[in-house]
Amino acid sequence: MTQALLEQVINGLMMGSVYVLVALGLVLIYGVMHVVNFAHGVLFTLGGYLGHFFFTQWWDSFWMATLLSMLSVGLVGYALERGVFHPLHGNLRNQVIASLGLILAFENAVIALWGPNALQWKVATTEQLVSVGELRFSVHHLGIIVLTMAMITALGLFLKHTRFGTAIRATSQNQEAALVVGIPVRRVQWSAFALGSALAALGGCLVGPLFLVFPQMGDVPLVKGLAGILLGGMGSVPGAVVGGLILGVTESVSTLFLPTDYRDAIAFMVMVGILLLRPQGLWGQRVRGED
Amino acid sequence: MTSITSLFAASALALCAWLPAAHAQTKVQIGIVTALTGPMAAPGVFQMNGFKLAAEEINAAGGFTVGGRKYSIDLKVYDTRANPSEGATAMQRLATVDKVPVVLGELSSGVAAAIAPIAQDFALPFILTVPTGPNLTEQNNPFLFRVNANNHQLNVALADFLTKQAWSPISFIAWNNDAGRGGVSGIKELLPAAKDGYVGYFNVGEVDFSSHIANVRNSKSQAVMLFMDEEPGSLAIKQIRDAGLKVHLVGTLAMGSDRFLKRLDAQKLEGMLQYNAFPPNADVPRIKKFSQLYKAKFGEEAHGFSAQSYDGLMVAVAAMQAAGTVSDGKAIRDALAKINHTGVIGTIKFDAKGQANPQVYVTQWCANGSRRILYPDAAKAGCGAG
Amino acid sequence: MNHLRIQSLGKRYGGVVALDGVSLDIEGAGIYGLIGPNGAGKTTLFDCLAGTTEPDQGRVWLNGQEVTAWPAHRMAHLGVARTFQECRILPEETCLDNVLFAAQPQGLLANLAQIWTRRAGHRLAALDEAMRLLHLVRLQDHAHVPAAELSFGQRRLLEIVSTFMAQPDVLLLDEPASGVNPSLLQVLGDFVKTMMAERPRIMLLVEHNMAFVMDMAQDIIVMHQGQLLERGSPAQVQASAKVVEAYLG
Amino acid sequence: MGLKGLACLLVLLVLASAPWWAAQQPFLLHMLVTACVLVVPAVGLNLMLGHGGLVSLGHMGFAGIGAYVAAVLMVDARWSFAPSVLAAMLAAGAAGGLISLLCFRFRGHFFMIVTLAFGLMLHAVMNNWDSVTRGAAGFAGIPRPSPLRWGDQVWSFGPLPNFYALALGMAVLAFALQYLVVHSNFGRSLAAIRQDERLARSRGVNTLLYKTTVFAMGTALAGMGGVLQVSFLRVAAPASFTMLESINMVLIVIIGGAGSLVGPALGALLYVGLPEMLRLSNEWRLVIFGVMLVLITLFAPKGLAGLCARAWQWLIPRKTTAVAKP
Repeated sequence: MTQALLEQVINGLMMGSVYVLVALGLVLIYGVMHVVNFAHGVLFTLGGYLGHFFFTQWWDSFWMATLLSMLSVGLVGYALERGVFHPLHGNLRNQVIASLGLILAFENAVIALWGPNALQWKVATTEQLVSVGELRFSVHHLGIIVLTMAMITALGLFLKHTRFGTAIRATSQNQEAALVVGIPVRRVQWSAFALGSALAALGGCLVGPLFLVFPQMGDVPLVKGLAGILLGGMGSVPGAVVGGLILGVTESVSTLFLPTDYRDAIAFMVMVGILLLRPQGLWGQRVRGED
Repeated sequence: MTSITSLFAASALALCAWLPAAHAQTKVQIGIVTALTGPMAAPGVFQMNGFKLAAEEINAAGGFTVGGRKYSIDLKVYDTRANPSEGATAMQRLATVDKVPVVLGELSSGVAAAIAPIAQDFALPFILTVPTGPNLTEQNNPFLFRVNANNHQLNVALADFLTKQAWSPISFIAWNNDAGRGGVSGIKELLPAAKDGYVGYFNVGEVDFSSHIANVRNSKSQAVMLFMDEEPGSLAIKQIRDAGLKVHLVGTLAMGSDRFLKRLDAQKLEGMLQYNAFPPNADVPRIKKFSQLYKAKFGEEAHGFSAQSYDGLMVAVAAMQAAGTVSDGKAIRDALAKINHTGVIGTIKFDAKGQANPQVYVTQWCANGSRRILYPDAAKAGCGAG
Repeated sequence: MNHLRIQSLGKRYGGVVALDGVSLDIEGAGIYGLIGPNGAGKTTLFDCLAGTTEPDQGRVWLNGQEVTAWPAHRMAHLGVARTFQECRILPEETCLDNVLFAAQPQGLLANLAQIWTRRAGHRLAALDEAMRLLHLVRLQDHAHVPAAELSFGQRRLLEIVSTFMAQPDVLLLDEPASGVNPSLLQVLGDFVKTMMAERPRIMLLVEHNMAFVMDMAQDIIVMHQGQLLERGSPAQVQASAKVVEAYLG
Repeated sequence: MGLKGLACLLVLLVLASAPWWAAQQPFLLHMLVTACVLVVPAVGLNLMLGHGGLVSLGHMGFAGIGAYVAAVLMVDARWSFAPSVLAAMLAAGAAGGLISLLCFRFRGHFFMIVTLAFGLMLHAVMNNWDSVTRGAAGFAGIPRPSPLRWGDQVWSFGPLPNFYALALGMAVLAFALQYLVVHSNFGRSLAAIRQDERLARSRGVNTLLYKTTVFAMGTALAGMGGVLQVSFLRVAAPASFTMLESINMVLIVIIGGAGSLVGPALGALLYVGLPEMLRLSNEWRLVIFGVMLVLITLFAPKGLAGLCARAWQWLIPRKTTAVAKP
């Protein structure tokens, strides 16, 4: 039993890491723009497909392909911010509806371009195995956890110790005040959107080789990422990390005790329950502008 | 009454045959409903391949003869996206706009259940070639036929084989859809001797099986049954093998093909069992012939869904020939009810409920990446035959 | 009647004390000016009285009935109407509909029944009064124009007219004069005086425009840092050293 | 009756006579029934989203409640159609009301995400509760409403034109309800909540109660749509009540014109008709719908209905223009 528990925790950390990458992007964007980008999942998918495309067509290097994919999806994010989300700012309802439109458009464009079948993305690290006692994990599997942790640390340092990071934090705390002290709020907004989108693409590229690249690959991470930021408290970066990891771990540990066909339903029930008791989430504070 | 109709039909046919004498061949549209997009798009391709192959074969041979007249086949295909409402719309269109004499296909049982009543409304025979939900043929619908084995038939065969292995406990990882859920409950019921292992369901789009695998390990199971399609199947097996789990693997017909092998490698698959409606390499002439045709056309190994669908279209054509009509749905239905057709997957003969009873095989992967047939005993054959 | 009593009302937001034990006794109809520097707690006091926020401590009575921490809609039913500092109207509705809406009964069951009965008697009865009030503020020509098309000053007038339309016993006006040009301000002042003459009631007026508030109010209440600083006639307050210090310091 | 009323009556007459003028095109009739099946829940969502400003991303989950309640009642308990519809609407509405009470604890985005979560939960129950819902393979064998008898006249709902009459009737009922609600005190309060919730509260509207009520109304209509759908398809399948279907509902309402009385009809007709007109593959058609949704939020927030109204104004300028006298 203890071994099963350990194994489930490691499994949970891995999926949790993917949720965290999605949740971080969502939270960055939410912080500076007060938009929940429901189209974040399709950016994750797009990232996976572009990574696969660059890998098979241009460079036979996972890292180059991933970087290129992050760059391209970052650009897509920039375009979406300028073209769709900024023009709709202040109108929460329309922003959400536009993001639903983007889901339909992107997901189906991906199917139209690459076909409905899953693509395989063969990378050496998925074949190398590491043994931990009786348990075995692929290097890629553990690599996702390590890389996500590294990304979180890097992002944390960036937000805390660079001028631009400070600008992002200031903008999420109080936009008017940030404007008053001369922070280029518009630039902060579009670059945070691009950065968040690139993180989603990173998620897609990390998961793609381990699992498959397929049109709906972003759906589950999106829903879980949303749950993660709700749980952690909207707008809180550490909250998104903790929320995503807690979600991943409880999800896999819960399979030890609970029927799996209701797994998502139970996860959401728990989330709603926690939020009813603590509406600001586990970590965050009540945010303004949500009335 | 029937005689008058048939007389009328015959004279009309004769008239038709006589009038455009210049055209030796007329096209008959056959309705196809399948999923080209949506969550069932991948298996939909295999289904379509079977229909295409059958249609081309018939057309290449100059069409088929009904009432002394040659007809070629034109497939009228509609995408149902695994959505019941789209399925109903497609069927309605086939029945009233395209006015086809017979409709074939579909993948998901829920969609098929929405199509079948419309078939009955318009007295239009509807032949299923993939959906496995047993209740489909329990609705007293005289116009519904099923070429493929349903969940119950598959389960009975598999349980028969598994009882002899006496593995216990047995765990399950299954797609949370009609095929997966039906498979788990069916096998559990038919294998009362095996102790309960772990049962894990996953939804479409879920790709991480690690938590299921940890539970299987924890349950000390001797065997794991994987009720899922090719794509998740390859992920599940890779993850199970990577995790170093020492269990017997039992899969579905989607996991017994060379294409599947390409996704993984022989070492990971070795020893794995799967039930199969169609062992593509079996030493049976009709199967060999089909496999060669398929490989020549699509460049890969034949798939069970293709074989079933190929047979479905062939049965439909045979029924039209037997009924002597390419337009009268009722007559074609009556012919279908009586048909006895030897197809690729075996003898196709529908029972009173419209269900055929094709042979179900159990095959196993060998170390060199070929397969052998283990069940039924009569068809037992060594590596390379499965 | 016409008796509003507030006892040691307190409210904090995080670490900021917005109201620090305010006690007030307002008896008798009339216009009461509520002034004080920014952050004195005037709007918070309004919010607590109108039920928009719950006070942390203290109690409130209206005409002898305790109404502490009642939600906004119940306060409205009791006859407390307010305007907002940021000016709130229904932008998509016409001016007339804005005013009529304020007179509409809001009981859920009655309104659900009205879906079927479609009785419009109440609305028709209010129509003349609504048009009369719009005339008084010279918005009659805009009666059928969506409120979003009005200028800011006109919106203010519309908001205040709507508030009167509800026939409240207690009126809370939050900075009605801000953003209103002098000629409209004149209209506004006349309108309020007319309405108060027609039916005396309690009106609390938060205002930074000193000339306006001193002209309108008979009694001035000064707040500072969440507390009551001074109360008296306009002349008394203007002469108070404490008040001058609070504004300057 | 104004010009608009006359136009509505005309359209209704044209639609009602469809079985005659489309007698040779039963497929057209089928598409019209499909549109009716979509329009009923869309009207419900329009009440919530268009009139009340509540974006629910789990609407079809409630349609599923109605569908399965009716399926169980009609098949297992052998109830007839009409009481089953009532029970289904009651169940869906009650579930909607109760669930919305939980959802209203959250604001803005939180609210939408929680409605999405409840939509997913409801779908999981439909898919997994095998003993009652027959699980993922679908609940087959749902009967059409039993025939009406009038002396020795029998009116069966089997033939498409007759079922179309029922579907159109239900759609008209939904629109009538929407009309009544919007042109009532309740509707005016609802509009006030959409435009400024704080103001509505200070005018005496118990906004929580009103929002819960409109959520219950909307979900009850969704339930009615669910029953209509399953008695049309003669099967209830979880695949009809997924998150994607809920998103499609939002799409229909927004493209048609949120908050417009005829918006849902325009949206549903376009949704059903466009693929027939364009003859594109499914993906490109959905790409077009997605892009349309974005464009409409950006440039025509009132949707097709708003565009039509503008065209109407351009053709027939109103006598009393909105311009004030100097």
